[in-house]
Amino acid sequence: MGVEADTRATGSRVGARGSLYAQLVLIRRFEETLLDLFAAGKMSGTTHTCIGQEANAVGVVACLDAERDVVVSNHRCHGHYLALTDDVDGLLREVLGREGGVCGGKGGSQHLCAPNFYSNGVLGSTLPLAAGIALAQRERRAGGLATVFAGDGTLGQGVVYESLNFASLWKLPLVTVVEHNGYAQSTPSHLQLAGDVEARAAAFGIATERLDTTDVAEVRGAAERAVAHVRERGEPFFLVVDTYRFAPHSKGDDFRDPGEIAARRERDPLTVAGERLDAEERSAIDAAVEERLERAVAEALAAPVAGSAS
Amino acid sequence: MGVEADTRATGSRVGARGSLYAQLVLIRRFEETLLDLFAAGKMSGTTHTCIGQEANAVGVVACLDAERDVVVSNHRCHGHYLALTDDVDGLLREVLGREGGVCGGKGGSQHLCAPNFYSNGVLGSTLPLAAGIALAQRERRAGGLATVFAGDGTLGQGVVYESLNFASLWKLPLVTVVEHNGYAQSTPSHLQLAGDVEARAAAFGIATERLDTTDVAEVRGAAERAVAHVRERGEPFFLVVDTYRFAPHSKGDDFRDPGEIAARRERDPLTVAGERLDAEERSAIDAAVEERLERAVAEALAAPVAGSAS
Amino acid sequence: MSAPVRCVQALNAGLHELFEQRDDVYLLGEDLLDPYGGAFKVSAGLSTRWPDRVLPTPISEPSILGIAAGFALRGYRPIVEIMFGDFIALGFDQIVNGIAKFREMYDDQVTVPLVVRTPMGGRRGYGPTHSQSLEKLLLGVPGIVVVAASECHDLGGMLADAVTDDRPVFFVENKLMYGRPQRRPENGRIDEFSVREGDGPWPALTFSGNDFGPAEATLVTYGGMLPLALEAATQLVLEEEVFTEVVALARLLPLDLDPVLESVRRTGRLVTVEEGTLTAGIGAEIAARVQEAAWDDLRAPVRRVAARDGIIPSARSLEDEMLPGVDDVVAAVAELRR
Amino acid sequence: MSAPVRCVQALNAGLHELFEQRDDVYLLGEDLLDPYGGAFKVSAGLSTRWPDRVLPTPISEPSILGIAAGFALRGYRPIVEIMFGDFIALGFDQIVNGIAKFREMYDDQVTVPLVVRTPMGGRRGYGPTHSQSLEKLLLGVPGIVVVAASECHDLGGMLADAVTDDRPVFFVENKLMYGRPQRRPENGRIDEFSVREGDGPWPALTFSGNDFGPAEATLVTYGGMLPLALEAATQLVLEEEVFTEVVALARLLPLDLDPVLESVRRTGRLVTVEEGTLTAGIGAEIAARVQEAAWDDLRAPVRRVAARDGIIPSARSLEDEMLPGVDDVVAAVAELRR
Ligand SMILES: Cc1ncc(C[n+]2csc(CCOP(=O)(O)OP(=O)(O)O)c2C)c(N)n1
Ligand SMILES: Cc1ncc(C[n+]2csc(CCOP(=O)(O)OP(=O)(O)O)c2C)c(N)n1
Ligand SMILES: [Mg+2]
Ligand SMILES: [Mg+2]
Repeated sequence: MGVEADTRATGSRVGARGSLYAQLVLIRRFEETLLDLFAAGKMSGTTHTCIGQEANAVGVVACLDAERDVVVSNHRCHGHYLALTDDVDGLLREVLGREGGVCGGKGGSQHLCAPNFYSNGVLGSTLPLAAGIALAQRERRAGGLATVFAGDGTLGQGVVYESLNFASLWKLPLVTVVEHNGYAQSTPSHLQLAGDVEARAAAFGIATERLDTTDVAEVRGAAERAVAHVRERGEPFFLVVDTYRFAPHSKGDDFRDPGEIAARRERDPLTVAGERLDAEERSAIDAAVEERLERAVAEALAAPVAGSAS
Repeated sequence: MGVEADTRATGSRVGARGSLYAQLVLIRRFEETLLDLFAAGKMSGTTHTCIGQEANAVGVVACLDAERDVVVSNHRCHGHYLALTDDVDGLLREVLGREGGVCGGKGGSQHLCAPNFYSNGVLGSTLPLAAGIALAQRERRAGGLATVFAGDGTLGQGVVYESLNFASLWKLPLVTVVEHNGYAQSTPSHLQLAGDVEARAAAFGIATERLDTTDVAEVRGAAERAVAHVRERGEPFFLVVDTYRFAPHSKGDDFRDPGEIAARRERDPLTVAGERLDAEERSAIDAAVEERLERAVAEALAAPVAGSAS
Repeated sequence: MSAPVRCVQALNAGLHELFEQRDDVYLLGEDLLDPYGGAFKVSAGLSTRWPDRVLPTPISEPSILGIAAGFALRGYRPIVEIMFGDFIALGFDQIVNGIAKFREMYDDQVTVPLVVRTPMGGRRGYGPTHSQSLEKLLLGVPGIVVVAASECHDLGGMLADAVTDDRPVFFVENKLMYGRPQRRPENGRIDEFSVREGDGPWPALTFSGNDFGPAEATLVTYGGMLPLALEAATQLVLEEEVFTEVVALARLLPLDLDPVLESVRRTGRLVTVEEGTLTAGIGAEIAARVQEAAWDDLRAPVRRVAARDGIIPSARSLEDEMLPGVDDVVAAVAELRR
Repeated sequence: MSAPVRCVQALNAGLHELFEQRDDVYLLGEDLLDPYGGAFKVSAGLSTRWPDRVLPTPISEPSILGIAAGFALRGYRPIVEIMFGDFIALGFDQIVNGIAKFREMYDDQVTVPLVVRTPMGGRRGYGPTHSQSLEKLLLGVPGIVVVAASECHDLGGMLADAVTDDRPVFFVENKLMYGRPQRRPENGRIDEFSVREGDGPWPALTFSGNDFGPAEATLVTYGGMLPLALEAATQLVLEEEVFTEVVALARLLPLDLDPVLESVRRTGRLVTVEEGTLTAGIGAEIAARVQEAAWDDLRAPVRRVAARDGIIPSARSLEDEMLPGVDDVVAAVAELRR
C-alpha cells in the first residue's frame, strides 16, 4: 500500500482524462464489466451502476479543475470517480476487495475517497458535507468549489434543504447536480416528489437550470454556466439533469417497463457522442478501452485479497 | 389525579371559549403572571411567552373544531393551549410543578398534552408528528384536520420540508401556521432564512398565504380560508403570519432595539381587538380575567408540589 | 415433508396475518410496493392485498418515524420498515426525544403503539454504512422496547406481540437470517440441542447439548448471532468435550436476564456474544447486571465477544477479520476455564 | 485574593486563547453572536473579536454537524456548539455514519478534526427534552473521542487538547457546572481532598480524603456529577467514618480505566456514579471491564448509581426523585460493605 499512499498524497491519482467520448466508454465498459464479474461470482457486496447516465459525470466533471475543485458523490459514484480521477485500477481493486483498492478495500463500491473526491452511501447526508467543503473552499479563497451529485429520490431528505439554506445564506461555492432518473430504487418519482424540483432550490434564492438530455456536450454546456455562476458570483447553483439508467438499481431485479427502457436506450449517451466521431476514431477508442480494462481486470484478479499483505 | 385523568379522558378539558378579545386578554395576563411568578422566585425551569403574538393562537384556533381537530405546538405553546382548552388551572399547575398539572408536572411549560393537543420543545420534530396525526385524520374520514404552529427559525430544520413533501404527496389535512416574529431566540431572520418563506412551501405544491397583522379578526379570516381549503380539497395549507413578540425569548436578556419593540407595541393585538369593544364591556372582561387568574394562582400555589400526593 | 420455511417467509406470513386480523395495522417505508415488495422482500404481497394500508414513502427516515409516531398517537398501529438498520441513526431525534418520551412525558394520556422493523448485521460485503448492528444504541433509550428475531424463535408470534404491545417496539431483523430456514423446537429439541422456551411475549430460548446436564459455561446471544453461538457450542463439545448452555434472548430492552441467571447458576461462567462493536454493547449491560446479581455463582468474570471497535470494511477478507467468529467464542470459553 | 473563576469563564477564556493561537479554528452554532454570546455564554466575546470565524447558523443541527465535518475534512478545525446536549440526537446520522467513519473507512486518507461542545444534565427544571445526559449514546460509536469537563479539571487545557486532536472530539459540558467555581488542585489538594492527576490529554483525577490511606470503596464518575460524588465521599467520612477514593474521568471514549483499576486495587470495591439513565450507561461499560480486569481485587460486585430509566420530569420535585443523589451513592457504598 506504500505506493498507493504516495500517489494519493501527491494527488497524482488525478490522471490526464481522455476525450469526453473516451470517458463515457470507459465508465460504461467498466461498469458492464463489474456486472459480469458479479454474475461470474468473482465479486461480492453490492454495486450501483450509472449505465445510461454517464453523460452527467463526464459533462460536469469536464468543467471542474481537478486540482482545486471537489466532487462529493453518492451510492452511484463510479462514473463520478472515474471522470475525476481516471483511476481504473484503484476503483476496480476496491470493489473487488483486492490489494491496491483506493480505500484499501474498506470503503467498497459506495465509499470512495481520493484527493478532492468523497462518496458515501447514506442518501442526503452528503449534502451538508459538500456544503462544509464549499465553506472550506470559500475560506481558502483559491477559487475552488464543491460539486455534489444527488439523485431525485434523495430530495426526500430534509438535510438537502438545510444545506441549500446554508449555501444560499453563506454564499457557498457549491454546485448541486441532481441526476433525475425518474426512480428511486423501485419507486417512481411521482410517488416521492411533490411539486417542482427546481422550485425547491429557487425558494432558497438559488439559481437553477434544468435540462433533459443525454448529450454530454449539452451537459457540459449547462455545467459550464453553473460553474461560471459559482466562481464569478460566489453563490451556489442547482442543476437538474433529466436522465435514465438502463441497468437495474443495483444488481437485483428490475420491474420497469421494458418498453420504457428500450425507448430510453435510443438516447444512449454513447451513441449521441459516438455519432460525432468518425467510425475509425471511435473503434480505436473502444478498442483501447477494452484493452485497458482487460489488463486491469486480469491484474486485479491476480492481486491478493485486501489485508493479506499487511 | 383521578379527576384530572377523567376529565382528560372525556375531553371535558375543552371548555367553552370566551370572546376572541377575552381569550387574548386571558393569554396575555396568564403569561405576564408567569413572568411575575418567575421574578418572585415562585417558579423554576423555563418558559417562552407569546406576549404580542396572541392573535395567532386565538385567531387560528377559533376556526378549529376542538372536538375533532388537533393542534400541535412548540416551545411557545401556552397561547395555543389556552385557546384550545381554556385550561388555566391545568396549565398553571403544570408550569408551577404543582399537583393537578395537565401532565402531572412531567412535561412542564414546553411539553403539554390534552385531548387533541400535543406540544414538544424540540424544534421541527413536531412537523412530522403533525403530518402523522393528519394521516390519522385522513384515514378516520371524520373531516378532522391537524394544525401545527412553528416559528420562522424552525424553518431551518430539514424535517419541515420532508413533512411538506409528505403532506402534499399524501394529501394530508394539515394546516401549517408559521408565526414569523422575525427572530429565533437572539438571531434575526435574515441570518437564518434564505430566499422566500412562502415559496418554500409552494415548491412542494402546497397552497400558501402570508399576512402581516396582529388583528385577530384578520388572522381568523385567513385561517378560515386555510381550514376551508383543507376540509374541502383534502390538501394541506401553509399560512405565514408576520408578527412580533414583545417579551424576551424566554425569561432572559433581550438585546433587540427598544425602539423596534416600542414601534411594534403600537400594534398590540389587545389594543387592536379592544378598540372594537365599548369601554365598559372591555373593562368587565379585563376584570373577570384578573379575578379568574388571581384565584387560579392562589389555588395553584396552595396545592402540594407534584408527586407529593401520589 | 415440505420444503423448510425460510425466515423471510415466516416474517412475511406473520405480516400478512396481522394485516388480515386488524385493519388498524399499516406499513410505511421505502420501496414497499409489489412486485418489488421491499428491499429484502419481507413485505412482499402486502401492497397487492391491502393497497390502502401499505404506504410507500419518500426517502425521509426522520419523518417516516415521526409520521408513524403521530399516526400511532391517534390510535393506529403503524409498522415502519427501515431498509437498513444503519439508517435508524437518521431518526434518533424522533426516537429519543419523541417516540420514547411521549407516554411518560404526557403523564400516560397517550400511547405510541408503533413497530419499527429493520435488518441489522454484516457478512454480506455491504460496507461500513450498510452492515452495522446499531441496536446497541437503542438500549440506552428508556421508554422503548427492543426485540431481536432469531431463526429459532416464533417469528410470526414475535411480530404479533410487537404490534399488540402499546409501547413502541423496535423489531431487529438480520440480513443473513432472512435466507436461513426457520427452526422451531419440536418436542423440546432443535437438532442436537434440547431447548427450553420461556413464556410471555418474546421469550428467551435456552439450548443445552446434554439435556441440561453439567455444563461449564453459558453463552448469551440474540438474533443473527444465534447460529454462530450454537456452532461454537457444538465445536466445544466435539473438540474439547466441553458442554455449554446457549441462551438466545428475544427481548433486549427492557432486559430480562432471568434465563441467563438461571443458566449461570448451573454453569458458573458467562460469555456474551454479539455482532455489534464491543464498547457499550449489550454485553456490557449484561455483564454489569450478571456480575452483580450472580456474584456468588460466578466462578470467573463475564467475558464479552463482539466486533472490534471500528468500521465494518467492505472487503469480505477484512470484514471477516473484524466481526466476531466461532473461534472467538471458543477461545473465550477456553480462557474462562483456565 | 481575586474572585474565583467560574467554569463558564474558564471555558470562555480557553476558547478565546484558541482563537488567538490558531486561525484555522472556527465556531459554528446557534445564537453565538454578541451581545448574546451563546445560550450559556460560553462563547461570549468571540464574535466581536473574530467576526469572520464565528458563524451563526440556522436551526439545523444535522447539517451543522455535517458542515463542520466537511469543513474539517478540508483542514479546518471547527468547533460546533450544540445549544442543548439533547439535540445531538438530531445529528446522529452525521455522527455515526459520517464523522465517526470517514477516517477509517477512507483508509486514513483523511482526518476529521472537529470538536462538538454541548451542555448535558438536568436539575434546572428544563424538562424531558432539555435535561438529558445523552453522552451515553455516544459511547457505542467507534471512531470518536468523548470527553467530559468537570469543575476540577483544567477546562482550558481540555479544550485545547480537543482542538489539537486529529480525531472528532465530543466535549461534554454541564449546565450546573457553568456557574460553579473552577477548582484546580493546589499542591496536590482541593479542599479536604488530596488529588492525583494523570498526565497526557484529558487526565483523570483521583481524590482521597485521607491522603490515599486505607479506603473501602472507589467512586468513579465524571463531569457534572463530580461535586455530588465528592459530597458523598465527605458524608461517608463524617457520618460513617468510611473513607473512599473518587476517580473523576475526563475521557470517556476511548475509555482508559487504569486510574480506576489502580484505585480498586487499593479499595476492592467500586461504585459508578453518572447522571444519565441506568441501562446501557457508562457504568455498564465500566462494570463490564473492571469485573474482568480486577476480578481478583474485587471484594464485592461493581454497583451502579444512575438515573431511573425514564424521562426527566419538569417539576423539580419529580426531577429530584428520578435523578441520582448523594444519598444513593452513600447507600450503594453501604450495601457493598455489607
Ligand atoms: C438514508 C438512506 N436511505 C435509504 C437508502 C437505500 N437506497 C440506496 S439507493 C436508494 C434510491 C436512491 O434514489 P435516487 O436518489 O433517485 O438515486 P438513484 O439510485 O436513482 O441514482 C435507496 C432508497 C440509503 N442508501 N440511504
Ligand atoms: C432542535 C432544537 N434546537 C434548538 C432549540 C433551542 N431553541 C428553543 S426556541 C429557539 C428559537 C426558535 O425560533 P422560532 O422557531 O422562530 O420560534 P420563536 O421562538 O421565535 O417563537 C431555539 C433555537 C430547540 N428547542 N430545539
Ligand atoms: Mg433516481
Ligand atoms: Mg421566531
